[in-house]
Amino acid sequence: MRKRLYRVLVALIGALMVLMVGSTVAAQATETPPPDATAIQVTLQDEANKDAQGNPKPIEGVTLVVTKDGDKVGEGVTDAKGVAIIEVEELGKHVVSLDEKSLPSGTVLDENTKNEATVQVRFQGPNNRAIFPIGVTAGEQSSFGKDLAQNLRAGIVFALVLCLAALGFSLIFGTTGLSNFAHGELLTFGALMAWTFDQLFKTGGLATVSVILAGIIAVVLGGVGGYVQDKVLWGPLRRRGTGLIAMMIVSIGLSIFLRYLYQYFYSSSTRSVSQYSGQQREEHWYYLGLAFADREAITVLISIVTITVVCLWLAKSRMGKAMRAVSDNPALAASSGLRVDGVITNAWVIGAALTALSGVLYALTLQVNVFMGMRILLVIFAAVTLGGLGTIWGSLVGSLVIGLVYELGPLFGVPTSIKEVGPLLIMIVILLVRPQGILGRKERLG
Amino acid sequence: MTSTDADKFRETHQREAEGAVLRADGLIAGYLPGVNILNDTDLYCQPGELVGIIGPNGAGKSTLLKALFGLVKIHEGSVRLEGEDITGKRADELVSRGIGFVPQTNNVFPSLTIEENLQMGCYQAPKKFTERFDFVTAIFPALGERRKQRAGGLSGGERQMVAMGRALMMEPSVLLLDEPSAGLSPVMQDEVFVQTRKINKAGVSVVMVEQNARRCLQICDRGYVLDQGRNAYTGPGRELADDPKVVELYLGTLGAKD
Amino acid sequence: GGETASEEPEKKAAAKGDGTLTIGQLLPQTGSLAFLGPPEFAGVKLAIQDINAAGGVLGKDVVPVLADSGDTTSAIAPTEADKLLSAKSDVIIGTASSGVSMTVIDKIMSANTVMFSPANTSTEFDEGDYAKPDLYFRTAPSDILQGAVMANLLLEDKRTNVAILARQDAYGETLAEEVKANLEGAGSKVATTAYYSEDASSYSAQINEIAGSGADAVVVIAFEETKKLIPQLISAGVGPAKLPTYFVDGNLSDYSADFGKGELTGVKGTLPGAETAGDFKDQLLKVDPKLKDYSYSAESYDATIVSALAAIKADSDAGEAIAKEIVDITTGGEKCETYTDCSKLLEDGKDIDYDGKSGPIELGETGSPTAASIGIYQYNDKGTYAPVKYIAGEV
Amino acid sequence: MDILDILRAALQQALGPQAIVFVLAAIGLNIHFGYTGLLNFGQAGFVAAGAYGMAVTVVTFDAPFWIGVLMAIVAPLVLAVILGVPTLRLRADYLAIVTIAAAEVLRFVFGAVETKDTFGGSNGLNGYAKPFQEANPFSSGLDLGIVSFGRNDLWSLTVGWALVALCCLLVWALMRSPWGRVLRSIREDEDAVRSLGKNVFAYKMQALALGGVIGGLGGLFLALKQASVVPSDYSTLMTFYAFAALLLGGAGRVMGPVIGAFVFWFLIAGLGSFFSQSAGDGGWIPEVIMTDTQASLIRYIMLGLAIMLLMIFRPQGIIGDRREIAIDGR
Amino acid sequence: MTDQTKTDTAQTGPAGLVGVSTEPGAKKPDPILVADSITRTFGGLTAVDVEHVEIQRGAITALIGPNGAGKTTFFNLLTGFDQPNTGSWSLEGKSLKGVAPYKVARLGMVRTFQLTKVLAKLTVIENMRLGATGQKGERIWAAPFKFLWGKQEDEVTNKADELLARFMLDKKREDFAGSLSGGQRKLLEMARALMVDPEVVMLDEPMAGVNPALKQSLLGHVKSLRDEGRTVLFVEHDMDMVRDISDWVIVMAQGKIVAEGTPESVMADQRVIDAYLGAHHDTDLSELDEARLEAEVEAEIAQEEDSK
Ligand SMILES: Nc1ncnc2c1ncn2[C@@H]1O[C@H](COP(=O)(O)OP(=O)(O)OP(=O)(O)O)[C@@H](O)[C@H]1O
Ligand SMILES: Nc1ncnc2c1ncn2[C@@H]1O[C@H](COP(=O)(O)OP(=O)(O)OP(=O)(O)O)[C@@H](O)[C@H]1O
Ligand SMILES: CC(C)C[C@H](N)C(=O)O
Ligand SMILES: [Mg+2]
Ligand SMILES: [Mg+2]
Repeated sequence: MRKRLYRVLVALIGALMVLMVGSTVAAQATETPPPDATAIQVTLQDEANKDAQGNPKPIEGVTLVVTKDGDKVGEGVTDAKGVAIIEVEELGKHVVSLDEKSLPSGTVLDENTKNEATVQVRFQGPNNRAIFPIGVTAGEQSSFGKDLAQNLRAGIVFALVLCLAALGFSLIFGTTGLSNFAHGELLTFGALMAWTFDQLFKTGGLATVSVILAGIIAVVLGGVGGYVQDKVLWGPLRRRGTGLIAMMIVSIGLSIFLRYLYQYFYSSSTRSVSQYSGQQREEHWYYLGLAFADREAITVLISIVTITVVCLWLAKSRMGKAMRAVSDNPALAASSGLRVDGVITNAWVIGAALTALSGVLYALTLQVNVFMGMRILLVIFAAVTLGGLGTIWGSLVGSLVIGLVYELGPLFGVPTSIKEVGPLLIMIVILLVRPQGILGRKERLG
Repeated sequence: MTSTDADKFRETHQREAEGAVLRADGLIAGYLPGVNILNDTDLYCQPGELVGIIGPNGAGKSTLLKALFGLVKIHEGSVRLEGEDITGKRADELVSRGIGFVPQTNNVFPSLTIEENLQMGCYQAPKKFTERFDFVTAIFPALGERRKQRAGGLSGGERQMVAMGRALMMEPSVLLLDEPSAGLSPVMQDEVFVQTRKINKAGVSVVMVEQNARRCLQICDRGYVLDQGRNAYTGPGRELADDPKVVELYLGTLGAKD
Repeated sequence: GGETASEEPEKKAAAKGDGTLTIGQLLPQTGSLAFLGPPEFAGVKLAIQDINAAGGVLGKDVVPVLADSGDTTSAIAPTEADKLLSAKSDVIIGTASSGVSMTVIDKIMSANTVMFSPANTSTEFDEGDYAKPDLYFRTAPSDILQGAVMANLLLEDKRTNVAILARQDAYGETLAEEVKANLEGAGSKVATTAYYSEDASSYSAQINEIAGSGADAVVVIAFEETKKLIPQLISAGVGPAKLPTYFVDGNLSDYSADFGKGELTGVKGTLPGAETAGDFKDQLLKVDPKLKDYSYSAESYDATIVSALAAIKADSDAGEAIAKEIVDITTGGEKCETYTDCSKLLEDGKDIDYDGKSGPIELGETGSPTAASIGIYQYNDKGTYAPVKYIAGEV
Repeated sequence: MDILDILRAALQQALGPQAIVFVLAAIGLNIHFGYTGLLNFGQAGFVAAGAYGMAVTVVTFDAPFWIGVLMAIVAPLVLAVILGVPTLRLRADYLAIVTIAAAEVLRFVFGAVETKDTFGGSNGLNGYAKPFQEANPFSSGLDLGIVSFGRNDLWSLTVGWALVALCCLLVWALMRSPWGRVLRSIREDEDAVRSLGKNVFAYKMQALALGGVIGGLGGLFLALKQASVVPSDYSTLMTFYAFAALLLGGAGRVMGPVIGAFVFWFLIAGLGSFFSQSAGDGGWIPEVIMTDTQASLIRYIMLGLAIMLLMIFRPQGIIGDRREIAIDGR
Repeated sequence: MTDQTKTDTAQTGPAGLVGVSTEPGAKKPDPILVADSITRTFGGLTAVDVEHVEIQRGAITALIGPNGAGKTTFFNLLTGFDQPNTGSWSLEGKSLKGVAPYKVARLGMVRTFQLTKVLAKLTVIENMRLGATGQKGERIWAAPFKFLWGKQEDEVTNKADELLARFMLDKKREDFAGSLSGGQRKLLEMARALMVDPEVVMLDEPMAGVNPALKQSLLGHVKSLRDEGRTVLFVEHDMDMVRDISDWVIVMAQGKIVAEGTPESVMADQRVIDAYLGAHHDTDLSELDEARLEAEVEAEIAQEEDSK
């Protein structure tokens, strides 16, 4: 149906053209090709010369010659609308050349527009097009400085979100010595919960604060998840004296388990939360010369506050010291009267909540997908290791370095398609110079 | 030890252990299923008593202390604190009941500073920290001078001081010490023994394992000789130190004053 | 069957001509293309229903076996293919993603099983080793065509400086290259081509590259990542509202649940395949009432029917025998459009030319369509799309 | 529900070529991790080096097949040296991260558009396996009743299991020797070994190279039986699965990887077949609870669970030594 | 260095130490190990600052000093496990600067660790076998072929068994080293070092935690090492042992060498007594003034109650 309509339309246009072009035009052009005939269509217009409605001025009377394998197979002249339709017999490669002499005076092809275009004729109808841009002003290309600012902003946002997750990882690693390969799934959990509750709230009376509310619930649930995990799985394992390597494998198992469980219930599709995703960036004086979307600014703010609070708490509080003590030597910690299990549970709850928060914030920028955690896990590892395993400040520094290198790398020659290589290489290089990580310490010997 | 010996031993133990603050009866314990390290070991400590344990390497001395403190699985027998059964209780519960423990190895938190290590000692009573800290640094001035240093970088002897200091922080009513003098310089060793005696005089019951057997037996009220997980000899410290059998088998003649 | 190869008669005899035509389906249930799985599964299911309703193949009902092709990151396709092969599949309809197909094509072909993709559009399946007429076929046209249509569409809209954001795989790379080649040949420019890897954890660098390129349009060649890319493009000030945006078959989908509020208004997209006839849609909906997209459902239907007809013609359900007849079924001979008609003609010993739901399929030397229609679609403010026109062309 | 079918699917997979790749990768890991204590999380990188060593040589550089095979051994060796010289000084957990990063870097580089001319981009390379397929001495497949293998698979399997047997023999011979003792000592405490006058670095390098080459053989095998190399095959998931296989079987045991990989694939395929039979049309699980798609997922859920449970109840692995586990350094 | 090459027997071993000056850094007639101006700092702390020291060949030298004096660190530096900030040192005239620890060990200088380093998941006998040097089977190409190294392995095992018996570890032969008690680990560590047949044995507190009776019998073994012409350098806080077996004593304090001499002379040195040995080190603690102790305790208690 539609097809037919379209053909009628093309025929009408063709007829109109015949009327307008008149008899002065060369022979070939006067014969309007049948609408279904295979033809090359060229439209010429002067972009630099726009009328009141902003439509560029058509360029009329320009001669176009079509050749195939060097033989001329057709010729056309643009009409009042700047359009020329040149019928061709065969399919295949044709060259359309524009006769520059026939251009109206004052109109010239600029230096990077050739007067020849190659068209692979494949389609029925006048659907095989060529173009000769005239008077086109290229869109403004960004400068290095601007790129730097853009990528810096992306790096900062990414680094801070990463940092929350890395902090969570460090906290758990720091108290239990466990390299938790299921850490990515904790992050996914946060994002999924945020999405789920957002779905609940987004239509009700709470719609205006839907995502915020859902985010808060997700973080709380993340903490609860950490608690449950520790009580049900890791606690009993510790009590049976399971070794760290075995625990690490358990965590690999857990990550596979959780990832597919999520997928079982949420399928693998990417989902968006109901608010904030389409915000545009703006430059305000308080963004220090960078452009942030509001959600990004809030993300940065929340991250910085959370990170500061957690770090101070860990450095100063008794619980923070207790966590390090447990990590050093659980048996001795118990002998000192620490409730080792309690301390570890604490680490799990806070670590998991932090990671869930990271997931929520990550979801604001990159939507919700059951694999999001898995994909970022290696980056988290890199950040934590780079800073120095188990040191809290280290994971902070590590995340910043990794996040920035990740986004800035492409500016310095890393191909964007493999930009994840940048931070990994940097990490390798840094570890070679400082095998214990940026902030790690060498152990005493003997 | 013949079975009649064992019976006699058990009998005396039963009689004398009455009213002990800490007592273990017929402990059978070990690390791996099927391999017992302690084979029917008895021990008691009266309030305010200083009990020493000596014996060859691998006899099970450390295991015995760990068993008392709930760090080794006890297959049979019981541990009682002031008459109450504490077998299998968690370590932190025991700490809150007033038992302190200094392990033989791995006895500091390497990534914590000296001060934080000591803080861990009075984890359950943080208010007492300043007071106890002054007390401990008076005994080991080196610790006070280096309070901000990470324990991981300390020398062997310095670690031992931290470990001892940590136990002193908690003001326990029963103190279990596993070779507290190992690795310390002679003057520090003496200091440890004197201090232990002093703490003990102040009313703390102490059970200490020592390889510096002669010194240990000099200060303790009563000593046990442990061999292959069993009590081989027991008696007042001085008596044991002079017992020719004990000297021959466990003390050696090196350094003995004749 | 028809002309079985005479050099190795023994081996051929051992081929699994067990009498039952088993059609495996290696299509995405999970992964980044899962949203296009349902129409394809539905297409095959409908075809098998039609075939069996018309009496099956070689006197027996066609047996379907399902498997999940996942995506390239999950890398489950090879094991799933094994599952299909050990279930004695004679023809495997799949996979959808060209990248995934690359990981299983050799495995399936070396098992002497037909691999018939309804959706692979990468140009690589007509190149090098795969140029031979062997066991790989597809009903989707090569992106030589879609690339040209996209380029033409851009030219029609007077885009002279185009940015391309493409996924890095067999599909994204070749389609991007085709679009670029056609555009540049025809006189337009390509400002930049930014590739991203499927398992990237951030796209900012690519987005910034697009945003900073000064392009007057952007072509997004992506699968499900589109849902992540669009909000980021919007943030960067180059969202569909600011910068004309073009989609392709990999992301032309119903986004009403993801982007409402006019975020996609005016976005155009291309999708191989002729206009879906109304009753075909209804039939599909009967098979799977939850369908929202219809991409490649007709191609899946046709691939299944063609395989069944080839089996009839070969008088064997062995993969190799079927493969020999497939091209023939779609070219030269008496035209027919339904399975019932075609199978009757075949039984009468006639040479047929099957024209299916996806258009007048003509498979060429390399086992790919030589001509096809490509639809051009446009999004409305609800995040759903409707056709604008269809362009027929030759590869 | 057809129990026999499930068993068939499971066995087919557990004995099949896929399992062999993982057995070889896991044998390599066993040398690294099980014996020497090198936490190599980049085994996929070595496997990839083997596969690409072969494919690039033959396809990109047009060299004869046997040179390709040679390169499949040389490439992981070179990788081991490049990786080893700087990283073997690192602490175990740092080594893990560096190796995993190196493997990912390799995979990204192999798949990049920019290196397409050499490595074939994300489609990888193919068209090098002809000589291997032509060398197939079997004229028909093998049907053992419960499992059956096609002619091509049978050839792959013969070569593959022969390789596995050879590697196992080598590992067994090596690990009972003083050389193996040094490796195991390094696993426990490098400094102690150093103090006894052993060149720890050299031993670690030898172990890394040997394990890498065996992993590379896995890659070579994968490349040959699949007739194509694609970067996405060599993701970290491969390393994780190989590790899981190794620890399921028992690290530090000669037969650990073999048994582990067998069980691993048996589980995956068996569970997969069980649930795909149970769900969907004609299954006993109603569509509301489990759709076809979900049925294809549940085996991974179960697999995760199985790995966890096995590690919880047999932390030493199926044939590991309980006593060793009881001694924990920490 | 010339007088080193024309060593004459009278100068070697303990005999050569007679009459050597007791100044710190005194020259020895036949030094096997010489160190010059070695310093090592940790942050602001100078752990080792040794100007000059010589260790006499074939003698038993004890290194004593308060906790944290820098003894272990000095060991680490000499054996290449740690790098000094400045200084040079040599073994038999060969500079060891920058030489890797394993090479130092191969040159014949083997050390033990104060915090023991047993190979936990190897059996005791395997720990011992590892110590042996020059094993053919430790080369990768020879390793798969047992006939190449089987005989040597038996020899190594015999030697190991002898040592184990001596160190009272024979009952533990097949147990994992990780299951040994603290003292047993010390013993194993020492026994394993002896498997290397080293020219210079450096023991870091070998007897801490070893039962006195066993210690006594082991001292005999150490002496026999000297009688075989080997050099022993050990750190120890056990004065009985130092007095019993050492030919020469070097005292370190705060990183510096503060005194040297024969055991008798050093232990009589008032500075050493003050800083290290303590006033009561030869008295029986039970003879301490119990009354004084009690008074002190009571005073403290009273003070505490006041403050409440
Ligand atoms: N973690 C363990 N696992 C298995 N066996 C152990 C473990 N710890 C100690 N043993 C064994 O238990 C026995 C007693 O050890 P224990 O540490 O109690 O000895 P000890 O009397 O303290 O000796 P020492 O004086 O050398 O410290 C030893 O034979 C030792 O091998
Ligand atoms: N890695 C390190 N980091 C910081 N300080 C260190 C480190 N290693 C040693 N030190 C310091 O250097 C000093 C010397 O330590 P060393 O271990 O050499 O003493 P030592 O003489 O062996 O004492 P001990 O008799 O107690 O074993 C100590 O004060 C110690 O705290
Ligand atoms: C389903 C389609 C989007 C698949 C795509 N045409 C490809 O070849 O990868
Ligand atoms: Mg002990
Ligand atoms: Mg020391």
